Amino acid sequence: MTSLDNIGVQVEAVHGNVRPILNEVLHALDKLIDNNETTVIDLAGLPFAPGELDVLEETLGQGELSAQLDALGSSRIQETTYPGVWWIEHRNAHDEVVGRYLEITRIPEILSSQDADICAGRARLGEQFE
Amino acid sequence: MKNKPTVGEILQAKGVSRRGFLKYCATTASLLALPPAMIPRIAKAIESARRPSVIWLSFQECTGCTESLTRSAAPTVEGLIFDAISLDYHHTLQAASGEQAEAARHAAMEENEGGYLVLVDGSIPMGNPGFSTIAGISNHDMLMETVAGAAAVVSIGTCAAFGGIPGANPNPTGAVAVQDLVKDKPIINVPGCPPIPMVMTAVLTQFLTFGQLPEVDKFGRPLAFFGQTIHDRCYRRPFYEQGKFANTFDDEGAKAGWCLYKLGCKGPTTYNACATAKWNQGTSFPIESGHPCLGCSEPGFWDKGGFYEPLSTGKFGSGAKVAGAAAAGVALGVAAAAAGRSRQAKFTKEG
Amino acid sequence: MTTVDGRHELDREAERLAYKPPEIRHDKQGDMESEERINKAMHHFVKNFNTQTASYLDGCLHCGMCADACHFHVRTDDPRYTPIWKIELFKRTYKRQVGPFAFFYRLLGLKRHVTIEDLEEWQHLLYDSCTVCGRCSLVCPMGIDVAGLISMARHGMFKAGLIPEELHDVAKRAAETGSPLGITPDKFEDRVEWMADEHDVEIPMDVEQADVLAVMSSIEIQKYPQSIAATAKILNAAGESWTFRTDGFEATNFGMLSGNPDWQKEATMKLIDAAIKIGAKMIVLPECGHAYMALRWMGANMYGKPLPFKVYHISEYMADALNTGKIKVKKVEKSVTYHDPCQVSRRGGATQAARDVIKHLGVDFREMEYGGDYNWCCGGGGGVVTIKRADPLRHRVFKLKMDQVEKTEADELLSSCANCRQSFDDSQQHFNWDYTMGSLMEMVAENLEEDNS
Amino acid sequence: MDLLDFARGPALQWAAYILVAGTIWRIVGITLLKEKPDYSEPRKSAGYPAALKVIWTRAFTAEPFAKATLYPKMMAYVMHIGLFAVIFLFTPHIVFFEGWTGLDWPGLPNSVIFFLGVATVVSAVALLVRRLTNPVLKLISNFDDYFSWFVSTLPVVTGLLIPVRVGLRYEDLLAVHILSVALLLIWLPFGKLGHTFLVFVTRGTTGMVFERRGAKT
Repeated sequence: MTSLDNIGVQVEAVHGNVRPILNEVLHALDKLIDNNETTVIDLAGLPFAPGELDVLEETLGQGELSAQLDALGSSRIQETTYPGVWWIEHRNAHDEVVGRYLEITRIPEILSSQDADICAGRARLGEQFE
Repeated sequence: MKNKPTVGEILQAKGVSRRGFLKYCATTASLLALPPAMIPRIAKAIESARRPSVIWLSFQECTGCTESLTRSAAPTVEGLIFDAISLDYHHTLQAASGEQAEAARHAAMEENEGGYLVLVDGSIPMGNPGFSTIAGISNHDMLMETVAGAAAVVSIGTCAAFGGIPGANPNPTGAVAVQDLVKDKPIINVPGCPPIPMVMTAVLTQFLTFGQLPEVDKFGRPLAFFGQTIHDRCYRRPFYEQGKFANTFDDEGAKAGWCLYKLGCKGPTTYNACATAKWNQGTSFPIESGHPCLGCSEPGFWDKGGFYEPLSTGKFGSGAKVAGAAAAGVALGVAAAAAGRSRQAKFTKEG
Repeated sequence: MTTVDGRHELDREAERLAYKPPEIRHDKQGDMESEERINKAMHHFVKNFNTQTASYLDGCLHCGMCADACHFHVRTDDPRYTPIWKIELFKRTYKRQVGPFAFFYRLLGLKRHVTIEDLEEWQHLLYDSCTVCGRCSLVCPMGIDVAGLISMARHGMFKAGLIPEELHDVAKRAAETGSPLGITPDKFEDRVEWMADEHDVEIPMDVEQADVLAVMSSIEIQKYPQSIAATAKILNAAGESWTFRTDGFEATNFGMLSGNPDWQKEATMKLIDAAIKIGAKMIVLPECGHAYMALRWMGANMYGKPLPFKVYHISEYMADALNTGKIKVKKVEKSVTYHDPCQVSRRGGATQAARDVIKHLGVDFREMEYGGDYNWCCGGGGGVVTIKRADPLRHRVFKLKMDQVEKTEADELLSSCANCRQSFDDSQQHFNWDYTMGSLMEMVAENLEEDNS
Repeated sequence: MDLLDFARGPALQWAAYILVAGTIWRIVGITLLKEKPDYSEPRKSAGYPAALKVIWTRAFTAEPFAKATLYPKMMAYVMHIGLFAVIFLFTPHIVFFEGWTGLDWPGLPNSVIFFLGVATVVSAVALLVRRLTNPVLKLISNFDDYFSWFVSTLPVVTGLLIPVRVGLRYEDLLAVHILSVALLLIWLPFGKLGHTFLVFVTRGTTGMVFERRGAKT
């Protein structure tokens, strides 16, 4: 790394995507408040410049709630400092990021226990009483 | 096909929870460039989809496409898709070889008649069948035999899609693309040298989940990935608009990460998803690393002038030809003036 | 109660909303067939094409700005009076016959042949409605000398026998008698003698050897003979060795105005021969605009080599004599404005000379708005004043000049061109106008300091 | 060979050959006509300095004509300055010229170029409207005037459409743009667009002729 650092690259920052995304979040919050409507913004399809995602993440910040999910690799579900705006990051078994989303909702769907899993769990628990 | 398990069953058998499945569906939607609102439909479709049989044919190629794909086929979420397909023939990857391998191909073809997918990487030499053979069978014969019962063909990489490097001028083997030979089957081109692994898996996933091939552009490329140019989606685009350009690879502009247009970037004429999908597990893409786009996913990219020649460079003829044109101009001018003068002289005489 | 001041004619019947061109006669000279006229016109258009004219004819952008400089267009809004349109036939012939792409124009029929109807129509455009004043040449963004092209286009018209009859008469008379007004050498001698008596001035005539050959314009000899005396007074005062010659006195050149290069050359050669004969070092041209163009700038080219003497317009001569102190003038307590003859000032380059003279006269000089090189023409130059049928048009155009002059509120209006003076006098009469055109030379002659002579 | 390759290759090449040949043809065809020597005694020395002077001064309207010609002059200025900037100060064009001549110079930001391009088209349209409505221009205009307008405005329009896209793909629009430029180059030497080089000849000639007379140029 040191030899690479010696090249003296001083990239001129471009953060053209941050403001439009924040604007979209703002409108999504309105929809959540007015109509109880959930919005998911897929961050994968956007042409981010180097470091731009970090700026976005820092701008949104970390809020009160943070959850970790372990299913097909880990996932981080983090409420930002703006309640109702969730930062969701899916990783695979190699800990590589495979999906990044902003979900504007009261509680992300993936945090809820799923009916199929509940049934399977009920069945497993029931087995203990047989 | 009936005897194959559905994807839902496969995942269940692997002990994947519903949450895991939802996560899988979300990343699949991302992959297919579908809006998140589509996730429930995808979930439903994937649950009931069955493993399709896939036959992979490799002709005049460098195995780069396979490399690219297998990199992505490490146990990732996309990797699951490969668990979900039945790769019945791939002469580079499979353990079997020779007659055994060919027997597997024929078996898959018979068993899945009319329903299997053929993936092709590499171009087909038409100059002499002996230029490239597998198990003594010429590429052309093998292609035509295999696609006869296929549901669709996916040309993986620029060689299969457009002829690629083997087909470049002067094309010594007479290499042609799959679409030049196969006329009666749906063909999807996934060009790139190599193609983005995600795009390859996305096409397969699309076929797997919805049982249909994606919408394509005039070159047969999936619009979801080849609908916009690199330039349109490039994070350095603002520099282009502001007129900030790197003039050499080591000047201040290059270090500041300015636009690489003047260094020959083919981004404006290249349709691909590199700028958003990125490479190496989403690390970066060539422009982000400071190198102009070569335009590898475009037909004939190898023959479109120098990689470092700016796009707007005209192809003027040689100085000699321009001088020739100038000489012709002089000759015509002299002739015109002589004609004019002779008319003047004639008219003067006639008074 | 209304009062009409009578300065301008009251005309309640005149059409106000649109200008209607006068009824046009299509004059023809000789009895050629139409075909022959067309050929003659074409052949004599073609003779004029050289590198310079070719670049002009090839360079026109059709921007139409010359229309805004032309008094005929400005006063009538008739688009046909656009200067470059007046040479359309000339231009068309060039493109079809001699231009670099003439072959294609002929092959593909891109520029049609000139017809007899075209030529008849253009007679009005090339003669009646152009004074060759050259104002258009100054506005052209391509720098095309449109006026110069008009003069050349007239060559074809003349040879085709398609010029206004009155102008033809005058030019023919000039060729036959040596003077457009029929002034023979004898008559000239009479007039000179008369003026010498009347003004008590010594006027040398037919001197064998002299440094200066003075020449006159027939208009002066006929209508303003006092010019003869004025010329003599000034040259005498300057102590010149000078003379008039009966074998070379006529400065006007109607061959040039009408478009006959042969007559033009004859008239010019008379003056050159006379000057050479007496060993003159200089010809002093009278107050005449086109004479200056004909001898000063075109004379040597008629002669075929540089002239062995100098050519001065009288205003240039006077400016030089005053500047060097050869003559002196008394101060004149008047306000004066000056009308620049186009061929002397704008096209001749002697604009400053008249102003030097006026400065020496010590008058209150009132330059017209856009005077000097951008001056409006009197409307009668280029032979137009001879064409009777063009009178309504010429009077209409003169309005511009009247406005220009009136704005100065000067006591006196001067010029240095007998042709201008003639058309001013005519228009003055027509409009019952206050201003009478005076002569700069006469004012100098009247105010010479006696002791100097 | 796709359309873009055709446009950048043979189309542009042949356009360049025709441009060079046609320009020289016209200039030589004019200059080799007979010369008329001028024997009159010059009032001032003139020659090429006078030619250069008038080449420069005729770019501006003399004051007496300023008011009457204000509108077309302003439009023509906008069009010419706009064309100059759009052609020579747009970076992809500079790269084009650099590839051809090896010379490089700084360009303007695309937003400025876009604005100038629009201004150029607006002024061109204004001039066309004037040509179609002004009685003088209606009378004196011919095919050359309208066609020359068309071929010189077209590349600006097609160039402006590239970023706007209008449903077509970049490379197709670029090809159309280059083809329109080729058309312009092919027509340039033959019609009135030849004023790009003839202006130096005509103004220069007048400068030399009238300056030696000491007359107003």
